[in-house]
Amino acid sequence: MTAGGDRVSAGPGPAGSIYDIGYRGYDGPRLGRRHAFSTLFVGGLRATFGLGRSGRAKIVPAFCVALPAITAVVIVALGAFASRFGISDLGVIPGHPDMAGSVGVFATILVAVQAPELLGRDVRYRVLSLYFSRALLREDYALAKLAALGAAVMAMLLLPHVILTIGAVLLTTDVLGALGREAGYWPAILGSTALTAAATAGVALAVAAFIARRAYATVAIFGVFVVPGIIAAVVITLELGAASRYLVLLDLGTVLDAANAWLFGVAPTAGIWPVTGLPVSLGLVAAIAIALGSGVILVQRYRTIAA
Amino acid sequence: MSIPATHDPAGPGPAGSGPAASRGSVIATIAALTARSLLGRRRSLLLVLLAILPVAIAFLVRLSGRATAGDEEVTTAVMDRLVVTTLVPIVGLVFGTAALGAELEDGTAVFLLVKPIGRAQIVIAKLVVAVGLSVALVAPAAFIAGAILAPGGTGLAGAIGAAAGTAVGATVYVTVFFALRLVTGRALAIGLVYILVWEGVLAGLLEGTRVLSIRQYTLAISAAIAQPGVVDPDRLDVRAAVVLAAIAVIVATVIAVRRLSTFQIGQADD
Amino acid sequence: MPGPIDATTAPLIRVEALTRRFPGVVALDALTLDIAPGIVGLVGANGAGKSTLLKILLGLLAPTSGRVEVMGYAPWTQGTQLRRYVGYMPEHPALPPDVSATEFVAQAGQLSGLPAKAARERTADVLRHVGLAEERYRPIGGYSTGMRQRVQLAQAIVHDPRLLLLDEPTNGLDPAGRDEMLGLILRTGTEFGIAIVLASHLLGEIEAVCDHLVAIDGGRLLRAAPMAEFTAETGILTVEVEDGRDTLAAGLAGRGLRILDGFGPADRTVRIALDGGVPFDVVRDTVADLGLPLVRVERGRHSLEDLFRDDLPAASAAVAAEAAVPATGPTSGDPS
Amino acid sequence: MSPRTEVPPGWGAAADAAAGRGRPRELTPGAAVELLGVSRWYGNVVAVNDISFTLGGGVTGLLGPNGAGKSTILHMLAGLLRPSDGVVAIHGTPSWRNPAVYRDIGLVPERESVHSFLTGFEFARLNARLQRLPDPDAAARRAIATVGLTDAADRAVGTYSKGMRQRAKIAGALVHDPSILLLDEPFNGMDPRQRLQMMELLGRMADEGRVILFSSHILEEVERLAQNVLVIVSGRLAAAGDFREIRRLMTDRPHTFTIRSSDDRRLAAILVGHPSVFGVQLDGGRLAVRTSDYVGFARALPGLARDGRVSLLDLRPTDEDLESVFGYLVQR
Repeated sequence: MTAGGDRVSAGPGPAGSIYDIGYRGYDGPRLGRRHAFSTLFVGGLRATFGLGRSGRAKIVPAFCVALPAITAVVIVALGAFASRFGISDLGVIPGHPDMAGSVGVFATILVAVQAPELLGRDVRYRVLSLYFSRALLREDYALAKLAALGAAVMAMLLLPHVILTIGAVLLTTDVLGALGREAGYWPAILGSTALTAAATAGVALAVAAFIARRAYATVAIFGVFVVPGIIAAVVITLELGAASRYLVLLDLGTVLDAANAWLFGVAPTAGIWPVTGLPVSLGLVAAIAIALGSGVILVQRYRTIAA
Repeated sequence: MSIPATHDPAGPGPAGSGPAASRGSVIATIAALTARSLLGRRRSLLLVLLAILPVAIAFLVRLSGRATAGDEEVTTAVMDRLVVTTLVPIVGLVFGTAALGAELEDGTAVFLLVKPIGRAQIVIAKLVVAVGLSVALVAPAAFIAGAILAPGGTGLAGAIGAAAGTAVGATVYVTVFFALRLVTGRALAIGLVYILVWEGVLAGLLEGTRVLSIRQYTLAISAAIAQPGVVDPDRLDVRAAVVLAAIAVIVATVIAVRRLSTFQIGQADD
Repeated sequence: MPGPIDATTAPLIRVEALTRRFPGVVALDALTLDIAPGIVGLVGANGAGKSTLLKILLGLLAPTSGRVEVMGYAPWTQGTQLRRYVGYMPEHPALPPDVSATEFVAQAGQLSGLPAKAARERTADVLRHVGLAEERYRPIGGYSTGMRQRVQLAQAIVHDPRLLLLDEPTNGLDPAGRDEMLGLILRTGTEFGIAIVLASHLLGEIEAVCDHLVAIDGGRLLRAAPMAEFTAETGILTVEVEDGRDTLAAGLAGRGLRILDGFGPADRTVRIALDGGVPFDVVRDTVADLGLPLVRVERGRHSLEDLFRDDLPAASAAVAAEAAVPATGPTSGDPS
Repeated sequence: MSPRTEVPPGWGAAADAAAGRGRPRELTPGAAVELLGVSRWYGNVVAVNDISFTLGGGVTGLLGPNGAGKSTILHMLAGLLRPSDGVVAIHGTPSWRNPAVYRDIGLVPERESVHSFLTGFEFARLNARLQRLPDPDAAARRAIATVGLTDAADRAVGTYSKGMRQRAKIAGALVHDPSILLLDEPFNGMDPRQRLQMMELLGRMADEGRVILFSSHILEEVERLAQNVLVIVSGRLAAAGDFREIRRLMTDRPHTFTIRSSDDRRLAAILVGHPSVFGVQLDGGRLAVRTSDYVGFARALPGLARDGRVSLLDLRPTDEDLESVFGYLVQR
């Protein structure tokens, strides 16, 4: 095959040449599992935010990302307004701990709608047989999807905190002082967002992995997030004996709230955790256990799922 | 495994003589098939769990001893929120849409349609089973939960009322959603929207919606039996409820039969 | 670490006493087999173990016992490394409807070890080779069955595999679509230089495309040999005339030829059992003398179907006749 | 393109074809299956476009590229789809919204349409009961035996292989001994042995006088089983009848013979002289001869070869098989 790469000389050389556009082999580098894992991870991340998909797929993710961010902006504006006019008694302007507590519901919505989208399609259209016949293991597929959804949720949860921090720093002239104060929160922020992301994404994917139809999967995921809470609430208000207190550990919302309380070192606010009188550290342990447990269930399911 | 050549050449024409089986046995056959297919599905078993939930909670409430007889707040919480608002419509939705919907989706409906039987018989057989299963699930659950929560004379009437109301409610839900599944492939989604939005949110705000809300029929009938004679302003009149429920069932059945007789392949099923 | 051995020397696939049991059924029973590079047909009855074998070769299923080696890799333990060099086309449609062919095949390439840039370049190339023009940018959901099969082939060769496993690639295609897909497979095997194992029920296709054949039944090897051995000439000469078959039969018998009773469309063909030499000229002259319209003179040929025909009574006469006569003839031209 | 080729004589529709379009035409009396001026459209997509044919006893192959309208025709015949125009008649009565017609029809749909929890026998008996047969059990056993599923009859259909599931569907469609059997892609997913058995089964049922219409993409099967074919191309009836007759009618298509002889070049020189030959090509050790007169050339060839002292080692008519006929019809 004559190399036509360089400048075609106008001299007596061959006036023209025909290049072989036939099938060419590939002798470049062939990467392994890690590359396959990162490809699936990036694909999953884009799918969670509906990038590269029809407009309709972007509605829910946009909604879940925008609202918490807007609340943060409002809070910063409120802070700015208060300091500008010297009004100090505006009541405690919500800070990071309150943000962590209230924004969790958006994580639930995002995972409930997107988890079935990430898994259901490949099962319903039997695309798994093409994925598993490639340079990856079945576990890699499940973990890549979990990592993608987890990362997406964590990013969504972090956004409002970043806005709050930027707001706090901009509001005062004493930039270094503000930075110092804000820095104090960030270990807890990172811990809380990571834990919430891992737990919600894990549970959602673990449920979606068993239900092919998207409509049923979303309803089931909402059920798993909501129903234990109702049951725990009813049982605990009826004080049916000491043992029943631990039922609250089934309700992810309350457990995460307790975990946040431990991380930020504040008293658990919403939910029925205070009623049970259990130590908040138990909430943290429970949250981690739920995240790990659901991850294991997801991986085990994809080890045996029919491709 | 070669084909035995001894197929007795009965030649074209009905196999053997004798009277054709009666219309009733055809309905029974379809009904048995539908029951077996509905109960075989994992989703239906989940409904059984959903039905047991109110009974379990009623039992827990009774165990805790906190709720005195007739304690309104807990009873309405369990009976209204769990049974009437959630259990009955969900059971009606799943059984109603799956009774024929399942076969439309996986193609098994075809061998039912290419038979010399009236489409009405298919509809009737399927409705009988779907309604039967739904009522068998919700009525006992309502009755037991009601009886546990409010023992004694008035309680019993309340329990019977709950059972009767939920039975009627389940029947109407199943029939309406059955017809809806034949009208559109997205019956499940539309059904969910009807339950959550129309009956859930709007009924509370707009008076008018109550007339077309199956939940109100249930509540009206239950209340009428539990406290005969007591007129409750924000409840439908029991006579109206019964008539409206009957109309709904009849209209839905007629629609279902007409839709099935003009059913064309590749149309309603998604 | 055993890299991909040079495809031309050692056998591509080596299987020794491979067994795979499922609860209640033995899918593969001590199968021993070597497959050399080329286009190899894999035939067998439903449930003979074909798809089980393919899954084991891909490393997606662990063998119960026995040894398997594909291009120097042990599929079950070195699956992810092996699969960078293997392309797989399942027999059922397996494409997501909401992505375009370009996007899906590029991702598939990366999942088989190609860096992102190489995957994008090779995707454009491969989609052109399988004949997808500008539709490649539309979502796959809108493709015809034929186009979908081409995308499934494209995703199997985008990463330039050394070995391609095809499971009934023309499933659901209409005649035109089947011819095109077979042409593509032939080009892939010959021009692109990729070894192919093709599992199919359509024996006509296998005869047209494959140069070797492996027949398995009940999980055991029935026969593995070059295609020529399966379609060798039989000891039967078929002569067909547009009309006047009976006079021809009588004429030929009169000239001392052994006539077999009709097997094909009885009204037009005469089948002559060849005892030693092939009486071409005798046939020609008889037909000329009788002035009959001669439309076919053809040496009978074994067909793959005979592998599956053993229990059908109608065929026994032909099979018996063939066995008796060695397949020789005065001018053994190329078995066209 | 040659002047409008008439539908081959002696085929049912021929009598009406000449009757011109507009005038309402009567159904052919006594025809088991008939389509008369049938069209079917979805919005502006015309799936079937003014097709008329009748079916007598025996096996007929329904052929056509994907999306040509084959399934639409089968579904209209089975009363599962309303014709947008024209009449689809079974024994003279329209099949749409007429459940009585199902006593004579057995349908084997392409989709998997058997409840997987039923056993083979239960499925057959279920069909027998819905057909209101007096003795469903006996009918079911007979149907199961006919398709050779006797020893698997008690296993759930969900555990069957694709070929066995196909035969279970056929048992269900046979249980009431219908005079008409409609099969949509019956050979799909069957291995060669099952296919051979299926062909023998359909052949035997046709010999019993039943009308069998089956659609298929595997032309090798159709060629060996179906005496007659109906070729549908984008909703239009492209050809009907014995495919050899159809090939003869393709006067615009030359007949080609492939010959291998002891001296190809000399034979070529001789043959070019014959009036019916208008093209000879020597390639790859084989002689391709194109002739306009199929029978005339065939009659002359042996004599010419003998006079030229050339031995005919291999002679084959190419483009005579169903695949070629189908290829030509699809391109027209």
